[in-house]
Amino acid sequence: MTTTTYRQAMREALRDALRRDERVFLMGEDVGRYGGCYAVSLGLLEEFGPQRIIDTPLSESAFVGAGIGAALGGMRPIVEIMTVNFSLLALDQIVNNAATLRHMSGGQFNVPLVIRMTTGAGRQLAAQHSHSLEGWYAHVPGLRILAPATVQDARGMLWPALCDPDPVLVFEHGLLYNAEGELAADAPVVDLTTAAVRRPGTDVTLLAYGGTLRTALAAADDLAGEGTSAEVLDLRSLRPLDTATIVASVQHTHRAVVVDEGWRSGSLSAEVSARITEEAFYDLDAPVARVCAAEVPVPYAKHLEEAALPSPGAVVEAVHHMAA
Amino acid sequence: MTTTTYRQAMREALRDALRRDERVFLMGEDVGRYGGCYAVSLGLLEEFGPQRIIDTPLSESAFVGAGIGAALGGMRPIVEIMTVNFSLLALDQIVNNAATLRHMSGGQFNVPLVIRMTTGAGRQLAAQHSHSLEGWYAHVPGLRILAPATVQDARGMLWPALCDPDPVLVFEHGLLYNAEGELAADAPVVDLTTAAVRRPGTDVTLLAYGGTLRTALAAADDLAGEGTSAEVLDLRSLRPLDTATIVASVQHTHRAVVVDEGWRSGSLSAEVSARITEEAFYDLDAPVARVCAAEVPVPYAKHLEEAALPSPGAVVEAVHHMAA
Amino acid sequence: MSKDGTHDLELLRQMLRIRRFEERCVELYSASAIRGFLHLAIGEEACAVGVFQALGPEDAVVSTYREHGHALARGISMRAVLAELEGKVEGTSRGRGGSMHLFDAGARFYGGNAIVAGGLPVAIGLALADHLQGRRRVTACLFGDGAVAEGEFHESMNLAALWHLPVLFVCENNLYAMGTSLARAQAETDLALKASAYRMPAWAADGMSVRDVEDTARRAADAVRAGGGPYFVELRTYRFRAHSMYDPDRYRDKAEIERWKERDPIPALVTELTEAGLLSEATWRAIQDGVQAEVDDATAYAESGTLEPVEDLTRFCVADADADAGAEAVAGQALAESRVP
Amino acid sequence: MSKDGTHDLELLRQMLRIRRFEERCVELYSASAIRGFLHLAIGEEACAVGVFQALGPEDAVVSTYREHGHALARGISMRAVLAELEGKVEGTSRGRGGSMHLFDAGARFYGGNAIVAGGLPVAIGLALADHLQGRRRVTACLFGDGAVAEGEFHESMNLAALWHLPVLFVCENNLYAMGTSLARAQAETDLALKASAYRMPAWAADGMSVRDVEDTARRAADAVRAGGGPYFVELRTYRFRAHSMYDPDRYRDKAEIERWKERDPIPALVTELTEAGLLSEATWRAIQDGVQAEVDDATAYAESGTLEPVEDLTRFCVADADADAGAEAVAGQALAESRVP
Ligand SMILES: Cc1ncc(C[n+]2csc(CCOP(=O)(O)OP(=O)(O)O)c2C)c(N)n1
Ligand SMILES: Cc1ncc(C[n+]2csc(CCOP(=O)(O)OP(=O)(O)O)c2C)c(N)n1
Ligand SMILES: [Mg+2]
Ligand SMILES: [Mg+2]
Repeated sequence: MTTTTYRQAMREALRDALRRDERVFLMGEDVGRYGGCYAVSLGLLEEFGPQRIIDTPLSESAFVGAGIGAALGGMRPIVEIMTVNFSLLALDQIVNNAATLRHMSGGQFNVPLVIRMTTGAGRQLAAQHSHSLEGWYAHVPGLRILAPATVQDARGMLWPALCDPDPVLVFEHGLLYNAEGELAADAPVVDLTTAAVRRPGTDVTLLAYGGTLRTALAAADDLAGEGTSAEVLDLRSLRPLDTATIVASVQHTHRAVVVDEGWRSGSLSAEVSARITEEAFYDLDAPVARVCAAEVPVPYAKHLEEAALPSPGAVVEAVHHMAA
Repeated sequence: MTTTTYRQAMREALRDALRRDERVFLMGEDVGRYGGCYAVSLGLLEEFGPQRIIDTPLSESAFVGAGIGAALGGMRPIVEIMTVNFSLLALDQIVNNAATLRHMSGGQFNVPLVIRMTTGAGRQLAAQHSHSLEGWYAHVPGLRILAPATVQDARGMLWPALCDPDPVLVFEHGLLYNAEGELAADAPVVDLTTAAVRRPGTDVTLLAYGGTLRTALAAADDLAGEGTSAEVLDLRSLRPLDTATIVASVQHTHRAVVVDEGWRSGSLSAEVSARITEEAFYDLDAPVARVCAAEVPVPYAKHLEEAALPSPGAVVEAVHHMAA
Repeated sequence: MSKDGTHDLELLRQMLRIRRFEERCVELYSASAIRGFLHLAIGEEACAVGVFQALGPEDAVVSTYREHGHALARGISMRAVLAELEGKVEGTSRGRGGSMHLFDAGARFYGGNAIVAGGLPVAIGLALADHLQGRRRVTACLFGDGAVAEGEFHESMNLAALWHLPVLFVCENNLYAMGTSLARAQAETDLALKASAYRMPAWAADGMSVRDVEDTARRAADAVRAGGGPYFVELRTYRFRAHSMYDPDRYRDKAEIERWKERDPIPALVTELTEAGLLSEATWRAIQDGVQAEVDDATAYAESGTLEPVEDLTRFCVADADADAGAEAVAGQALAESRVP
Repeated sequence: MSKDGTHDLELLRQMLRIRRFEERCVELYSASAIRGFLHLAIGEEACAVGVFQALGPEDAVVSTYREHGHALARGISMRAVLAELEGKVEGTSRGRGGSMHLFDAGARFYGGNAIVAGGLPVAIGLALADHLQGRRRVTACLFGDGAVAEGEFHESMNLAALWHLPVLFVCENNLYAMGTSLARAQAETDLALKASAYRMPAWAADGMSVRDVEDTARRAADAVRAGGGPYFVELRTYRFRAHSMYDPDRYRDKAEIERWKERDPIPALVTELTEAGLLSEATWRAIQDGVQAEVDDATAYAESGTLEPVEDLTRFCVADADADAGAEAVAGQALAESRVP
């Protein structure tokens, strides 16, 4: 076991993949000379050279599309988009090409592409750099959507993602890069299909992913202090959702709160809530609650940004509200 | 009362707006010389000239952004995007600019822009022309999202949309253009904020919008034949949702089925389901059910396309399933 | 012109195949056997046939929604193309794609893309894969004049030139994007000149002359294959019919259409070959009969094709038949044993 | 050079205001009074100051995230800019925008856009509005060299030229987009040449000479205002500091930075004016003191500013304070009486 950061774990995963398979390459804005916008790929250009670590011009649509084409051409590209807000410029390629090519070709072609991007708020980057749109991507058939929330998942999800014959999007919450955790040298590859119980409990299930896992864990701590035992579930895979694990937990606790940094209306939390209702309605002691971002573009000022985002306090309050 | 088509009603609404306010202009691909991809704007170029009916090159991002700029510059632009799939190319402008400018400027600027686009399947146009992504837009604070499903709404929603000081997106289901309905000469302007009860009923609420309203109405007919009285609610405004009307109906019928042409996971139906659960949990006799599109890109072959879309039969089945 | 005319006769035959095939499509559309959007390239056959002479089987192709001619000229079976248009399992995409989405792995034909300019970034990627692997192959990317206005055109042209990628850009300039003429879409209507601003060689050819197209495409493809980086070819052509079966064609002058029809590439080549003594009446009849037989055969084949069972609806979305569950199997279990090294 | 040097002294003073302001920002960032991304234009002051000489109050401005200098040169109060950077209600955007989103309706300053090239389409629209209304105003659109690779650049340039719109495109080419040098981003590194392929006049100026920038910008803005259609100006400049406060600046040579610093526009103008006898030591001192006082005043002002109450969080999302309910009032009730005519 060594202590490492989420950033280092992700970098190690990249390094490992680049070493294992010569078809793997990393492409994106400033992944090379600059060292990566969030320093994830720092040092990789020096180690693997410009054929494997490819700096692109500011052309999100073209380089994401080029990732699709390179995957069709036998490579295993990892494309980095700096921030999910910018991924809107490449959405046509992701939705209309990457997600549909297998189907439109009647199964002749597939797109083994991994796209990584930063998501989320908390760093006062304001309305064009702070949104959490991974829920949108989780709507699209043909894509697999992952949200590593721990150092272990940051390290262990990339390789199986690369082994997936279909496109996989990996969302990395910007606040996590400096988070620390323990990593075993022989840590197992992470199963991409299951949600993880991060803290067992009996009275209520808190469902979170990515950046909100920490919020949920903090809330569980606070609740424990009050004598309420909260189970914390990390969704991890946003598409497909691991409905079985979700339902099993709720059947056991009878109450659920979904914690999501997306704007409440139409966020992934709505899907999680709807599924729980559909599959475990008669097990519920109270309606599924949601704690989400306020429905406003994320403001710059720190106090407003904080107020806009889900907090442990709001989660605790939602639990109180249910109990009442 | 005269019988008119949805297409004509929309054209009349455009003509009326162009006549009423000289700041209004229509801009988009082939809206002029060609007469509109779906012939909605046929004849308008001849009537209003090329300063009011502006054909654009294939540049979705630039001409949608130009609509934003023109709105900032004091105009009242109506921008047409041929199909929601193509709107992905303009999503950066819509989400990062149109929806955020008022907020980012601390209320100094606002964007009185209307964007119209076709949505939905049913015409064998396959995976890149058939999707229903309006649910995505309904996620974004700062936007108002409308889905006129009737001739009356096609005629009556555009003017209040143009009067809204903020951006409004209007989704027109492609299968509706030829639909006929009665229109009074003095038809009232449509209130943009309320859902409409299209058919009163007592046993179950069917919630639909746009293209699925007809599906829900057909299902209600079938259910009536079986002695089940279904209330059909047309959401009309997808953002903000009229939660009060939705909840009132469910409190009265105790059961609800949401009918949505979006892919099930993460569609607008999830939000509607979650809200009903949150606000009317103890009134529900059964979990809210959803009838949505199959989770696959829309296939070309007619029988597969039909199978992929919500049908009256599937709605009836969902109701049966609840009753059991 | 080849000495005995064999090659020229084959060019003629290929153009005729496309023409007759698309004429049959019109009939089948009227009979409702084909539905959705149907875009015909009647009048533009010299482009498809000329360009594909320059490509080998190892090369890749990325096309648009107006791609029947490209598919046929590339050697994809007419049977499979027509079966696709009729939504049958025997079609190139099992009936899931339709007219706008023809695919063929064997022919390295990567669609069939119905988002204008959406294929260009994909072509860049295919070429990048070859470039990174040191393979000497060409990726031909075909698109219309309308695509030139899209941002994806710009980004892709720059990437290709900057990275010196083996892409052959082929712009079929038929002067219209739906109802919008080039002059109402582009500040710079000389598209080859425009393309040369990306620092790549760019030439225009007469898209109504199959021989001019072939010569230009060969020169371009050879340069790309030799490692010269990307190349842009503009083919000046015209579609004789409306944009799609839905288009009432109100936006252009009938006289303009008639003037272009005088340059129809098929009769032009017939006359030329006849005058050169390379095409007898009998040969011409035999070619026509052969093509007619192929079209009839394809029609029968498509008609007798099968429909995919509705239970298979969600197949081909991700790996494995059973949609989500399938992908789980692939991504989860197959690697469950492996360790992070 | 004006005869008495008044204008030149004002240019100097404006550049110094920007320089000292941004130096203060660095201090405040270290003190955590400013957070988020902070992009400084130290070294590029001649661009902002030169360009804004050419614009009148009726003209519009669309800028980027590196826009402190633009805002100050446009005449927006330093107090409001700094208050914005500190997230205060007194800021240009009530603290909701921060450094990357400065706005000022009075100055027709439309942001402050943090999506590279995202402002260009908006500028097209502002110019279109003027064009349609027959108003003789210029919309100046500023962006970096990195933006030139984006599709939105291409689409916007074409629209402006095609429609003959009154847009003044100003590309501040500082040779880098974050860590990516122009040569590694563009096949054609002569950006003025590239722009001219859109059929609009395009000229490069020395972005380190405020006078050259002013002359070029005036010529361009005058041509645009006179109805000549769009105009592209490339300003060759350099940022002396890192891309943002987060950037360790690993990708360029220290020697390169030093070489460019020798062309620092502020000392260059000081020397020139001094040598011409237009700037005395005393005047220079007075200018510096004045600027220092303004910066100190702005600092105090920003520091004593107020924070927006948290209860108002969802304001300014749509019309009216009360978010959704407010918009309902506007769109629904206000028009409820009216009839479709
Ligand atoms: C991004 C996008 N916008 C709009 C359309 C609708 N559309 C389909 S074809 C077409 C015209 C394209 O013209 P061009 O590129 O010249 O090709 P041509 O049809 O002439 O072969 C348009 C506007 C589309 N398919 N994709
Ligand atoms: C669409 C988009 N992609 C990426 C980024 C991240 N980013 C911010 S600034 C920048 C570099 C832009 O360079 P340039 O246009 O030359 O302007 P400069 O910073 O040099 O002033 C990048 C890549 C962004 N903000 N928007
Ligand atoms: Mg064309
Ligand atoms: Mg730059």
